[in-house]
Amino acid sequence: MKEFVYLDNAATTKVRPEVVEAMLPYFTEIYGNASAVYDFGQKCKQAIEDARETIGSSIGTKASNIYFTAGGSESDNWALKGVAEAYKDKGKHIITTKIEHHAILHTCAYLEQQGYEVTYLDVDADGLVSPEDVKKAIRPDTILISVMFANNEIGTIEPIEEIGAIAHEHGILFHTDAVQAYAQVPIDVEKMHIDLLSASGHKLNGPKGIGFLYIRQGLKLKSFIHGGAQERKRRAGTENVPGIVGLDKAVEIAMATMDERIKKESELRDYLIARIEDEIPFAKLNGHRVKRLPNNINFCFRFIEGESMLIMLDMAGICGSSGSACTSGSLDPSHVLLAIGLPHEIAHGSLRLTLSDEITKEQLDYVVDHLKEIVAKLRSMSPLYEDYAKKHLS
Amino acid sequence: MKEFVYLDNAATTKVRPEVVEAMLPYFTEIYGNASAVYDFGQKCKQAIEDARETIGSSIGTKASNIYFTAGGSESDNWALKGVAEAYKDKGKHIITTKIEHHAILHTCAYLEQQGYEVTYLDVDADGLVSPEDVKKAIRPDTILISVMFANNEIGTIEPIEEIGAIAHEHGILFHTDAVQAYAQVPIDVEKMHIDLLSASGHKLNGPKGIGFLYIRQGLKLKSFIHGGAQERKRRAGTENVPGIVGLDKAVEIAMATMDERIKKESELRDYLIARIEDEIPFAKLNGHRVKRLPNNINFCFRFIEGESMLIMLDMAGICGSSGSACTSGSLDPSHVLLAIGLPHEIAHGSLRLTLSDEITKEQLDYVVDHLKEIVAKLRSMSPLYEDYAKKHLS
Amino acid sequence: MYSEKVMDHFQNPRNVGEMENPSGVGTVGNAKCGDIMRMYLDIDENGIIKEAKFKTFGCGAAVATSSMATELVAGKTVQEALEVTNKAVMEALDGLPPVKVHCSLLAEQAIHAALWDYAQKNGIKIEGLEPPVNDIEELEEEEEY
Ligand SMILES: Cc1ncc(COP(=O)(O)O)c(C=O)c1O
Ligand SMILES: Cc1ncc(COP(=O)(O)O)c(C=O)c1O
Ligand code: FES
Ligand code: FES
Repeated sequence: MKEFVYLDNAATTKVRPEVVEAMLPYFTEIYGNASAVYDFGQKCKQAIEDARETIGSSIGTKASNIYFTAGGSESDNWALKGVAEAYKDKGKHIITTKIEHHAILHTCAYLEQQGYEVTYLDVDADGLVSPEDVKKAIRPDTILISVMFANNEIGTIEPIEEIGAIAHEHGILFHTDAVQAYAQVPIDVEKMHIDLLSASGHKLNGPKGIGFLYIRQGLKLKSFIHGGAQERKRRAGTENVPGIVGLDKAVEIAMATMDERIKKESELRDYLIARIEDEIPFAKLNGHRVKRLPNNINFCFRFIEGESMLIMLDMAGICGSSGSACTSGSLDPSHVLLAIGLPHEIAHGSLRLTLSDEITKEQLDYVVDHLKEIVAKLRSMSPLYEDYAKKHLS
Repeated sequence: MKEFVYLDNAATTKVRPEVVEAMLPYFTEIYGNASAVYDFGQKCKQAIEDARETIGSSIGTKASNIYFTAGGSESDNWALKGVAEAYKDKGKHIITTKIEHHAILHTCAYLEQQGYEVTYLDVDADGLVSPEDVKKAIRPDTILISVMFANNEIGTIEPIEEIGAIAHEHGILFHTDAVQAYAQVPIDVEKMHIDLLSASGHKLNGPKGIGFLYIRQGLKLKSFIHGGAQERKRRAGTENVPGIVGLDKAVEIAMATMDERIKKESELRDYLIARIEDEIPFAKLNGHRVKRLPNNINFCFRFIEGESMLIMLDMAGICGSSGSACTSGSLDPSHVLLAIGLPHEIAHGSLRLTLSDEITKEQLDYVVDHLKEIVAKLRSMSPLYEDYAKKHLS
Repeated sequence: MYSEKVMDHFQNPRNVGEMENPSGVGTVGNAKCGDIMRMYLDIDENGIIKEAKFKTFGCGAAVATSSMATELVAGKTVQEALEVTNKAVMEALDGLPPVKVHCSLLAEQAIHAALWDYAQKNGIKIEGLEPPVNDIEELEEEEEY
């Protein structure tokens, strides 16, 4: 039978069976409204508060600073638009980076239309933001610095603690999009000077449609979704109790297994990187080799194009991605790969493989074996390879 | 054993087992990213498109006009803020009513801060909006009329078709918050001249955390949540596939059973209303007697206060609500009851009981029996009743 | 996402390769996505295309349309080959998803570029053939909202 190797865990993950188990009663048994007076609703309320507790302590803060949302995109939108709105009297300048997720970049573009100014910082060839650059970009009217904790495409982990320290020295709020990093690497909002943090359930083997925004106590942030008095009047909408309960369970498991997963996944990651570098010519690793998410592998294979590679991998039962998953639909090469300095035609041939803790070495061997063939086949069809070979290889 | 009678279905409903069944594979088996290239993601995409089809045809429109959101509140926020933003060059005046849900009212208050003007129409003693009033409120700079399809507290169904016709005669967009009415009573967006319609999954025995906004083709509405290219670039965020699949199933069942449910629930509703009116003195039915959601019963019991009544009902295993569920947390009497002209102290003593298709006549008998005792007990403790009794009953 | 025919031509592309002494060769790039296609034609003295070969750096649709285009032009006269439009290629493939329509233009343009090269080399004029453009771009079809 054909293998099935799912290596697109940065896009979305399989929900853990324990998580589904935890959610189930909240669909058909404990379904009451969490804001209601009756006891039956109070059980839901309790479940929500328990989840808030688990999540608060997972990033070193109080439960009451955690606000549930429908996912990472909503959290990012809320953080940026909320700060922009609440602090506009202080200034209208925001600092972010060129490699943020579109949930940040498109929100910034929207804010620019509303009269805000946004500085988009460059990154180096590994995708690292320089704290020095952050410092230089600060102006008297800067109200927010937003730098992602780890990049979703190339896996580079940013120097969040340094950037947070700079933000706070200057009395500027600091937001981090931790959608990829949360529950994958340790995060402490106090130590790292983080004022706002976005996360999403489905990236950590939790359910889709649920996420949270951490908001430091005392921030003036208003509602993004107006209406009922849920989430201490800051986020309206009947609470997604099963989603919250599922997120709770997913976080609990992810935190308990983090050390072990980091160890296992980084080993596998480095094994896969080594095999590809050794066995496939003209392959370039994207992202920082060490400051890197444990589960992220991203390569460019010169002379070939990403989609063709993905379809051929798919035919071998291997799920990977090219560029950012949320924007396939767009034909432009990834803005992240362009930002680390790759030329267009090379950025086109990128492949992202992201591990889960279920992946085995044998599966990775299977992947490399197929990848070698696929790359060779596509190169034999590529006019770019033909030109290159004529010039350099004959 | 204590009975358990859940009569708060306007707040939220039990998810149907068939719905959970339909969702389950999408948590742990078909979990791929719907935007991905590989076949595994395409299965999710197909499921989403099937759901869009089901929902589109349930309100008489094309699938492509349905956009999934995280629930009714987000849909309402998007509709209002989206229209306000997109059509501000045409004008900055919005017409709505005094009995809308807070997801509308608080969004309007926010828009007022942003420089928009909002007219809040009065309703009559039954909670009906007058189409004449709508017409009179129209100004050259009116860009949107938003009137809820049916009220969540008192169940009154508004003259949507007439209001829609007026809006369109004047070239004004028409939004309806159909969170309570959708899949409970027939809706046809073409016949009723509806340009935007909000709905929420958990009100129709579907999952929490999922809803949709219908947007008529050709409207300029932009994204409310910016980011990835999902939902034809209009609503960012990894698709909540299990939620969407669950909503699909819930809608399918709700539409197939609608006629039958309407018949059954309105009979039970009228039975309960009749028993209360016959057997409990000083009880006043709120909302229109006929133009009324099939599952809504709302009474004011003079001389007593809502919360005490709810707690006592809860002790008998009966879940009901007082005022709007989403705003318990607020101590003010319901804005809806004030709008239909009830004085403060009477508005305080309201009880909303909302049926599901699982409720039996025997359960309602149980409820009335307890309710009689509870009202009597609370009245015996009430100084207001004492005063009244001294004056009129002696 | 793709029709069975597209998948077939993607998995088993016909006529991939180079040609030693082609009668005409054309390379075109797609400005919209940065993909590249090269088409080789072997044309006999009667102006009949005996063989077509291609190489493509591009998505699944680009590979499949190249493959199909080589099949469609083989055996045709130079003049007939001009009628192998992107629409004809798409139809032969049972259609393409809307975002992939531009990919089929690569194939049409690559044929044209190869024919132009042939015409230049032989000093002939082909009725209705325009000089090739380096970067082809379809007219933006903005989705209507
Ligand atoms: C009329 C009405 N509009 C909007 C909402 C908000 O929906 P949700 O809680 O799903 O966000 C509700 C229910 O709470 C409602 O009854
Ligand atoms: C870094 C980053 N931010 C934000 C998001 C958006 O999260 P969601 O799709 O859950 O809304 C994603 C994932 O898609 C991401 O990787
Ligand atoms: S006395 Fe408790 S709410 Fe009024
Ligand atoms: S996306 Fe470039 S040719 Fe298809």
